[in-house]
Parts: sequence; C-alpha cells; structure tokens
Amino acid sequence: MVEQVPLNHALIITTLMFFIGVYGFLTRKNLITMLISVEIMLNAVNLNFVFFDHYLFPGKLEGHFFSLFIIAIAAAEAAVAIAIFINLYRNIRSIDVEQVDKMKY
Amino acid sequence: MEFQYTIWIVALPLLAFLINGLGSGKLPGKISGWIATIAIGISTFLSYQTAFQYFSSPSRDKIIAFKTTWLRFNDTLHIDLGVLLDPISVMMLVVITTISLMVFLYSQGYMKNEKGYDRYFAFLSLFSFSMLGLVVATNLFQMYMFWELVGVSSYLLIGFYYDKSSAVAASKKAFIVTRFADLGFLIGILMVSFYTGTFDFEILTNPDNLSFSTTASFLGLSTITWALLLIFMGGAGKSAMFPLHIWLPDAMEGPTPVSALIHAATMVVAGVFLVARLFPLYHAFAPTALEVVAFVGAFTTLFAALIACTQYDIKRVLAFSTMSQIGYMMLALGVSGYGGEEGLGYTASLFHLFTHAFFKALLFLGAGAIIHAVHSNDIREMGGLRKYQPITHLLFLIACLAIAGIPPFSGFFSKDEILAATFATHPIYFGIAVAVAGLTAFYMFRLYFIVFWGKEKTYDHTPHEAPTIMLLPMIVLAVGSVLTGFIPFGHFISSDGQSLDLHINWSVAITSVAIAFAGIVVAWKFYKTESDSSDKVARSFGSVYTSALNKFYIDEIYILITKGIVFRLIAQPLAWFDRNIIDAFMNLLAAITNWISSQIKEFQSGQVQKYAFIFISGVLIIVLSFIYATQ
Amino acid sequence: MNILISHIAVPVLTTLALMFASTQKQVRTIAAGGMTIQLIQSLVLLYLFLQERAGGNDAVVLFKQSFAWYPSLGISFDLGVDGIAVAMILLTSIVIFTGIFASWEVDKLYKEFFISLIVLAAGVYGFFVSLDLFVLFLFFELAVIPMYLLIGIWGSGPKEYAAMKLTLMLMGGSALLVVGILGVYFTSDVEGVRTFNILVLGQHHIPIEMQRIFFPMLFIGFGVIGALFPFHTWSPDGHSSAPTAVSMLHAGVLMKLGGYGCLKVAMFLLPEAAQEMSWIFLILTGISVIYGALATVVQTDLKYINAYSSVSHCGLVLFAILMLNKTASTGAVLQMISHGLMTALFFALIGMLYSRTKTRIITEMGGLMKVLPFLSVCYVIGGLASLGLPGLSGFVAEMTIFVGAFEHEDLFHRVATIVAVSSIVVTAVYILRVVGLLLMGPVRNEGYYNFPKAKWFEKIATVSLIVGILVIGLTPLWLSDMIRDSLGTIVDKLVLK
Amino acid sequence: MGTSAIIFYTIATIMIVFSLLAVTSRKILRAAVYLLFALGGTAAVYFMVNYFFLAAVQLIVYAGGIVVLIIFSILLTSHIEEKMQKPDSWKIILTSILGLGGTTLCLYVITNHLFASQPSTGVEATMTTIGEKLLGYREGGYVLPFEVISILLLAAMIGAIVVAKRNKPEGNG
Repeated sequence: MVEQVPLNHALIITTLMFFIGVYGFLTRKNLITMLISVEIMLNAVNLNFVFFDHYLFPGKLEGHFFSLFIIAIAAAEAAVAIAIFINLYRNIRSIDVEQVDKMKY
Repeated sequence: MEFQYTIWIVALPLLAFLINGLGSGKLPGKISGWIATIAIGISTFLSYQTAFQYFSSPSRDKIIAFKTTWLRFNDTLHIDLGVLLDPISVMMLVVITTISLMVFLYSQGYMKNEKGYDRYFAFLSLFSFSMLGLVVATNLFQMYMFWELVGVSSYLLIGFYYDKSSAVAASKKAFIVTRFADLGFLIGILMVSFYTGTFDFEILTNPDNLSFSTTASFLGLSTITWALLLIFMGGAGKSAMFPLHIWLPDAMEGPTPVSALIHAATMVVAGVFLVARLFPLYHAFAPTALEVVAFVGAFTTLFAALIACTQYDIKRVLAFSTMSQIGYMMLALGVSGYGGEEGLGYTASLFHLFTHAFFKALLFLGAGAIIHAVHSNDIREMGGLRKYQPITHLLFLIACLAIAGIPPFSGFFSKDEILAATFATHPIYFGIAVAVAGLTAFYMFRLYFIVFWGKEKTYDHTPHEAPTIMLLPMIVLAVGSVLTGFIPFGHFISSDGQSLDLHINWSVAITSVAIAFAGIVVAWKFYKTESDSSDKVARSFGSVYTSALNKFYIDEIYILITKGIVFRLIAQPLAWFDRNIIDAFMNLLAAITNWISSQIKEFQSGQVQKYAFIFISGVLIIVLSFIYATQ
Repeated sequence: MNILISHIAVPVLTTLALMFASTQKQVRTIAAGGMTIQLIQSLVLLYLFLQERAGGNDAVVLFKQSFAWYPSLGISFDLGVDGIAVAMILLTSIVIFTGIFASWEVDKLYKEFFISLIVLAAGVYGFFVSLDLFVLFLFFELAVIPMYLLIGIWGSGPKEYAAMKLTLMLMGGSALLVVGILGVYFTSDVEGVRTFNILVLGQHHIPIEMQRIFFPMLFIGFGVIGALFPFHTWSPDGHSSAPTAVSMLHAGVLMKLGGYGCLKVAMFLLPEAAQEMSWIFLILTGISVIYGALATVVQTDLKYINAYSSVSHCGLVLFAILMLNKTASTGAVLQMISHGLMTALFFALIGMLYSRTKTRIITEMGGLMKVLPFLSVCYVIGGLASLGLPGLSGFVAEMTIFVGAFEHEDLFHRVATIVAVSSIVVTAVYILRVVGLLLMGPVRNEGYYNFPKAKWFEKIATVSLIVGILVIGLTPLWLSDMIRDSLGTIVDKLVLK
Repeated sequence: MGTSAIIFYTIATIMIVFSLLAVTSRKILRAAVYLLFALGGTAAVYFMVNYFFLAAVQLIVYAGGIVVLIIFSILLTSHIEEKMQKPDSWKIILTSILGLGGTTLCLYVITNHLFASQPSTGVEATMTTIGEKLLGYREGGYVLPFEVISILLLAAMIGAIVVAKRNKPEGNG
C-alpha cells in the first residue's frame, strides 16, 4: 500500500473525515448525534496516527499503540457521555443540546 | 548681652496663657485673672526697664537681644525667632504692655460675672504674647507668624460670646477679611525673599546693602513695588484701611476691654508698624507704593470720619474713629521722606500711634464703663449720664479733648506734627487732614454731648459709677493722654535714627485748633440739648447722609462678592461640577464597563456548540497566522 | 532583630493574637497593646535613626537588610529607611494607635474589624520600609484591599457603592503602577541584570523616551491614591461611608502613600521625564488645591468637608513635589505628616460627634461648644492647624512649601505658587464656617445637654494627635532637617540635567 | 494503479460517504448505522496496513461496543421514527464555511509538505510484539499508560453507573 497510495492522499481522506465530524458536532442538536460526530473525529485522528506510523516510522508501532489507547479512552468517554445523556433525559426530558445551558454565566 | 531679659517680656504672657488655657475650668475662683495680670505686669516693668536702658544710650542701632533658628528652608532662608530692639519696637513694647496691663486690670472688674472668665484671660494673654512677639520680630516671617497669631486671638476674643450668632459672624468676618489681606502679605514676603534672599530686618531695612536682582516689571510697576504693595495690603487689612476695613466695626461684638486693647490701641496699628518697620525699603525702592499708602490713608481717614458722624452705636463710632486716626498715621507715613526734617511724617505717624493708644484705649474703657452701667450700646438710649458717672464723665472728656486735638492734650501735639508733615508736601492731603480734624472733634463731641448731657432717658436701673478696679486703669490712661504729648518724641524715634527736634508749626496748629473748636461748637449746638436741628441738617444732606449711615454700602458690596459671586457662582457650581461631571465621568466609566461586560456575557451562553465554534475558529485563525508568519 | 522587620512583625503578631481572642474586651486590649508597642518602637526607631545620623552615618538608607526572595527575577525583600520613611512610619504609628482608640466601641464583628485594620497598617508599614519596587507594590495592595472590607462591612450610608468605587479607582491606579514598575524594571537593565531595588535602579539611566511613557503612569498611579484631580472622587464617597478609624487611617496615612510614591519612585527613578512633564501635573495639582478648597466651602456633611479639604491639602503635597527642589519637597513631606495628623484628628472627632448627634450635617447642629467643650476645643485646634496657624503643624508645612515653590526660577512656577497660596484664604473660610455653624451659636437642641462627656479613650485618641500637631508646630527644625537630609539623593537627581 | 490502491480508494470513498451521511441523516438510528459503516471502513484500512490487532479492537470496541451503546441510548431517549429537525440554515452555512475553511487550510498544508516516506521494514504487529510492548516497562514499553487506562476505564465504569443511576431520595423515582 505504501508504494501505491501516497501519504498525502491518505491524509486528505482523514482531513475530510475530521471536518465532517466537526460539521456534525456543530450542527447537530441531538446530543447522541453529536457523540457520533465526535466518534468520527476520533476515528479520523486514529487513522492519522496509523498512517504516520506506517509511512514515516515503520516498525516502531507508536501510532499503533496510540490508536489503541485512544480507542480505549473513546470507549470510556462514550460510556460516561451516554450515562450523562440518560441522566439528562431523565431530568429535562430532552437531550437537545440547546436546552442544556444551565451553566451559563 | 544686656538685653537678654527681654525675652521674658514676650514669654510671660505665653506662660499665663498656658496656665489659664490648660487649667481652664479647674482654677479656683478668679485666680486666672491675677495670673494673667501679674504676668503682664512683670512684662510691663521689664518693658519700661528696656525702654529706659535703650533710650538712655545715644545709639539707636538695632540690637538683637535673642535669636534662635526655628525652621530652615534652605541655606539662606530660615525663620528665626528672636527679639529685635530698636526705637520703634521698644516704643511698641511700652505701648502694648501699658495698655495691656490697664485692660487686664479693667477686665477684672468688667468681666467679673461673665462665664468663661479663665478663657477670657487665656485669650487675652495669648493676644498680648502674640502682639509682643510681633513687634520684636527679627524678620519678616516671624512677624508674619505672630501676625497670624494676633489674628487668631482677635478672632477668639471677638467670638468670645460664642453662643451669640452676631458675635460668631463678626469673628468670622474679621478673620477672613484679615486673612485675605494676609494673603497679600505672604505673597509679598515670598516676593521680597525671592529677590533679596533674606527675611531679616537687619538686612532689609538697610537699603544700602540691598540690590534687587531683577528689573522685571508687571503692569508698569516694578516687582519690588508690587511686593511692597502686597505687604501693605496685609498691613491695610490689620489696620482696617479702606477697602479692607469692614471687619472692624463688626469686631465691636467682642467684650469692650478687648475692643480697647485689640481694636483700638494695639493690633490695628500693626499695619502702621509694619510699614514703619519696612519704611527704608519703601522709601528706597518703591516710592509709588508709599504714594499708595498715603492715598489709602487719606481716603480712609476722611471716609471713616464721615461715617463716624452718623453712627449710633457708641462702640462703632469709636471704631470708625479708630480707622480715621489710623488713616492719619498711614497718611503721615506715606508722605514722609527719609532722614532729617524730611522724615517728619515718619516720626509724626509713630508719635500719633503712641498718643492715640492712650486716649483711644481710654475712650473704649470709658465706653465700657458706660455700657456696663446702661446695658446698651445705643447712644440714643443714653443721656445725662454725667450725674451718675462723674468720674467717667471727666475721663471721657479728657480723652475727647485729646482726640480732638485741643492743646495741651497729647492728641494736639501728634496731630499737629502730622498736619505739618502733610502741609510741607501735599496741600491736598493737608486739606483733607484738616477737614478730618474738624470732623473728629464734631463726632467725638456729638458722642460726648449725647451721652453725658442730653435728655435723661429712663433706665431699667439707675446707672452707677464703675468700680475702682475699672476706674483706676482709666485714670492712668487719662494721665497718659494728658502728658504723653510733652514727650520729646523726635529724640527717640526718627526715620534715620538721628535725633529730630519737633517744634510746633503755629500756623498749622492754629488752623487745626480753630477747626476743632468749630467742630465742638457745632456738636454742642446740635446735641447739648435734644433738638431736631441735627436731624434737619442730616436730612439736608440727603443721600450722602443715608449712605454714610449705611457705611457707604461697602458691607453690601462685600456680601455681594462673597455670598453672591464666590459662594453662589463659583463654589456651588464647582461642587456641582465635581459631583455631576467629574464624579459622573468616573461613574460613567464604571457604567460602560458594566455595559460591556453585560454584552460580552452573551458569549457565555451555555451553548456548547457556540463555544466549540469559537474555539475551532480560533484555532484556525492561529494556525493561519502561524502559516502566514513562517512564510 | 532588625527594628524594621519588627515593625512589620508586630502588626502581624497582633493579628495572630487577635484570632485567638474572643470577648470584645480581649480584642481591644490586644489591639491597643500591640499598637502601643508599635508606637513605642517607632519612637525608638526615630531615636536610633537620629543617633545614627548624629554619629555621622550618612548612608542613603539606614538599617538596611536584604532577603533574597526570587533571585532569578531580581526580586528581593530589601528593607531600609531614610528620614522621610522614618517620619512616615511615626505618623502611621500615631494614627493607627489613635485609630484603635477611636474605634473602641465597634461592636459589630469587632474581631474581624480590628484584624482588617491592623492588616491594613501592616501593609502601610511594609510599604514604607521596602526598598524593592515589587515588594513595595505588594504591600501597597495589602494596604488597599482590606479597605474594601472595612468600608463594605462596617461602613455607613451607601457603603457598598463607596467601597466598590474606592477600591476600583485605587485598583485602576494600581494597574498603571504595575505597568510603570515593570516598565522601569525592563528598561533599566545593566548588562542583563535586572533588579527591583529602588536604590540600584536610581543609579541606572533610563532612556528618556521610556521615561516619557512610564512617568505619567507612575505619577498618576500614585496620584490616584493621593487624590490627584480629576481622580479624587473616590475620596468624598469613600471617606464619608467609611467607619471612623478607617477614614482616619485612609486619609491620614493611605493617601500619603501616593505622595510618598510619587516622590520616591516616580520622581526619583524618572527624573528627566519629571522635569519635562512637571508642568502638566503642576496644573492638575494646582487645580486640586483651589478646586478642593472651593468645593469644600459649600459642603454640609462633615465628612465631605474633610474629604474635600483633604483633596486640597494632598494636592498641595503633589504640587510641592513637582516643584523639584529640596525646600518644596521637604514641605511636601511635612505637609503629608501634618495633614495626616490633622485629618485623623478631624475624622476621629467627627466620629465622636456623630456617635452623639447621629447626624453629620452641619446645618442640623449648633452650639456644641457649650455641651461638648473638650471635643469642640479639639476641633477648633484641628481647624486652626488646618488653616495654617503658626505654632501648629499646618503652618510649618505650608510655609515650607510656599517658600520652596517660590524659589523656583521659572515664572510659571511662581505664578502657580501664588494661585496655590490663595487657597489659605478659602481654607480659612470653610474652617470658620464649620466652626461657626457646628460649635458656636446657640445650642440647637435641648437633648444636647444629655450628651455624655468625652470618654477616656476618646481623650487618648484626640490628645495624642494634638500632641503630634503641637510638637511639629512648635519645634519643626529637627523634623524638617531630618527630611531635608534625606531628600538630597532624590532632588539632586532632579536638578542636575 | 495497483489493486491495493483501488481497494483503498474504494474504502476511503465509503468512509467519507458514510461519515457524511452519519452527520446529516435526519433519522437518528440511521445515523448510528452509518457510523457503524464508517467505523468498519476504518477497520478495513487497518487491515490493509497489516495492523490486525488494531483492526480487531476497532471492530470489537467501536462497532461492537460503542455503536451498540449508542443505539441503546437512542432507543432509551428518542423516538426512532421521528425525523429530527433540520438545523438552522445560518448554522449550516457558518459551520460549512468553517469546515471548508479548515479543510482547505489542512489540505493546503498537507499538499505543500513533502513527506519522506520510509519503506516498510517488515516488522509486523504480531500479537507477541504487541504483548511485549504493551506490558514492557523498559524503553518502548507501554505498561504505564496501559495501567493508567485500566484505571480510567474502571473509573469511567463506576462514574457512568453513578451518573446514570436514578437518584432515589428526591425526584419522582
């Protein structure tokens, strides 16, 4: 693959994916869909790690492990986030992000 | 130093002040009066001793009897406290201590039943101390210090009856008007010291040693002339010269002995003393200033005499008469030259100061005795008092004759010298002076006839003769009023320290005595018996009479300026400006901050997406700027 | 132990001791005891200082001590005093001592009150003994902050507003100060070594372009607390709302930090700019003097009267400093001390009168001389000192300023002096107005006859202040010479171009 | 263009498309499913670079864990039939501008930078190497982050339980 696909192209893909995630995070109103967007962004970052590892520092596996840890943390994050959502839903009967502004000023 | 004891002349009254002041209310009985009187008595004795010792030597040099540095400003300027003895200061010592002693004694009777007896004597001692310190000052600044102290003690004494609103207002007025004049004095001192580098009288009164480092001028007058004019302003304020005279009539709110001591014999002549002290300086560097002195003196003497003819308050008549007499002294100083016969005005002025102190103090004390008996100040409520107060009547008559300038009473001699001095130099001033001599005789005898002759009024209780302790000082002063004219004054005091023979200029003397008699006769005609002839004459003068009665509305003009302009048009708008512009501006700043923060508070909306949006935009902008920067 | 350190230590220890006190009696005994010790050791300091000087020690500052604090930034805790600082420390000791007695009857949160008050005093002491700009600024803030609490909690009237306004305006000044101090710090390094030490900085030369930027910052920064026109408006509001002792301490001492700072920091470190720009500030301070005095004339609240007259008097301090010569600067320091004592006396008396009459409006009172002779006489003495009666401290200070200012070669300065001199008339007007309305005249209210006479602690407070005023007024020479000697280093820099 | 390139670009297209769908779909459950596809695509890329373990983890944790979690929570909190509101158009416009701007910026950087690709050394990410590295405490070992993440996961688990638990005393429960 290294020989056939230049790193630039791979990075273009991840960039696109990342900003798609950003777009989703900023436009979606439902908290769960926002979480989905976050996962997409994380994924893009993971891919980036892997690509850099694979293309530029083969054999070191640093990107590999980083991705691994990110996945683990993402799992934790998702779990906590969803716990919060459920609690929130229980309290205000909605998981609309625009209604969650209790902490302003 | 043989004169070192002179420091006690000044220090003893201070001691009395401290004892009476700190022990106020705790001292038993009337002891405070005796403490003060004994202190001033010793001072008086020492003053006579000094005078005897000083004048018995032929030299008229300035002697520094005592000197200590009190405050240093820089290498050349420093305030010393000390005792300077020269003819005029020794003469003043004698005058002040004598009059003070008499007044202290008199007060023991006069104030016997007043509350605040201790306080009264404390203040009176403070005044004596300040006045003595003033006349023996070795430098301008010491003089200024005591000048202020004199002003304060005058303030305290005028306001002695502090629960009487009119007394409070009068004391305030006196202090503020003189303070305003002192402002001129202070600026004058600063200017003089700036150009000469010294405050010291020894240097300042020796014009040969002085050179003014500037030729700068302002409004056509040299700066030194301005400086001396400003100093004269201080003197004019204390001496109640027009137009700074308005405080003096009101100052009569104080106890009568105070008026006698402060507002007749001693403090009010401080201005004359000041000009006399700096006379060499005036004469050598600022003849223009001296002309102003003469003009102000002449104007005041006439002006005050006219008002005095119309007043009904016994003390106010005397107050205006004081102004008029001090105007005489100023006039004499203003027309005087330096040295020899030229310096006649100088000698005459101080001679008149000397004699005036005695007969004016006597007049006031007499007035005090009358007021004490009648319980009123208004001469319309008096009449026929010669039956009840024969001794006072006699003494008052002596004083009236003295002030009217009838020979052989002392006023005749000194007034004659003043007239002679003006006659030689300024015919117009001479005319004024002679006219005022007539007016003086008229208004004094108007007073005399109304009070002691005239129709008897109904009194609440029979007027009584004053007690001995009050009569005694009056008798002493009366003796002074008769005899002091025969002192060969020119031998002791003259402008250049050389002995000057005073002789009576007969043509002048005859004129003035004739005029004085005319005044007395007119007064006798009008007031000997109650008649309406005086009213008719007064009415024929019409508006002149009314305006003189109202003191030419000077007070009203002052009130307009102070209350109307300074208070209402400057101070109040300023205070308003401070609250509503300056402070409002500060509050506006605060309000703007508040407004801005309430605006940007919106950023803190709680909307996660907004935060993220801004965050990401920020990141992008930073990245962009980095890229831009590294290219 | 170094006597300067103990000057900071005693208030701190007193504060600590106060924390363990419980009853009101204990609290005020501890506070009074601590501040009495402080007063005594200030007198000892004065004695030691004069001894040293008499012994020929002519170092710029005495009792020097230095503790490295943050060496890599050049911050160290440097202590040392010259004659000016000694005089100011003595003033502070007297004022805080009397302040304790003047607030003897505070019964709301008394413990906290005294703690804040003494912390404030500790800040002031630290300010005066510090030679290091950074530490100096630290203590400055330490003195300013408790003010907010003291006014906000124990004040009267619109106290929150006043506390906020005062603190914010002073903080605004502090902001300028920080910039100015850092500016001096960064522009004056020699061979890469930076220091905050004033004496060392004083030997460096700061480029004139930099001076032009930082001088106004430092001067205005200190000027705000010195009530420089037009940054004085915190003073009337703040003082009128503050409790007695706080007004005393604030007007008596804290406002002096401004003049002291202007002289020893702004003028000393940035002399060329000071010379160039003095005329601007001269106009402002000249306005302060006259304007403050005139605005006082129409006030009716006693505290406002005193606050505005403080603006006028403190304006004179800055005015004198800007005259750039020794005599005027000596006068400025004298005026700081004299005004400190006078205004503390006034505020103390106002507090005492207020506790009886329950009003501060002079038109609603009258005839107090008859019912409260002791306090009234004290008030009159304070008033006479304020209007510059010889024999009291005000005269000495004002005359030194006027003579010094008039020494100036430049005509403009002399004309400005004449303008400033005329304030003495206005001062007389407002002082006599107050005395006339408040103390004299007939007794306004029958109830006045039931007023309690002056209590012992009130007498201690007023008498100690009056003694201070009298001592300076009667024998000014030692004080003025002590200050003059210390001004040499500062003024020489200003005069030499 | 070789086979792997073709495969890669295909997978890439799939990922992009499903990502887009995941963030724009107005039915929430569908969005979750699209996410699943995008994640699956990622796993495929991992396979392509021979990181089998990572690919497996990706499938298990993401596709198997997180997506299921998301779907459950959707079922708990939303009506799946309901179409979500369209976001405000100004929001879309602004965000698009931001997104496009960011993309352009990144792409500008990426395309202008020349990456020095290294040839593959043939070190495989075998289970042995991974295990040794993950538990190695010498240089190149990841035992510390491994342990820290273990604790994090534990904490997250407990936290999630606490947060999601019904609070008994007050409220309506």
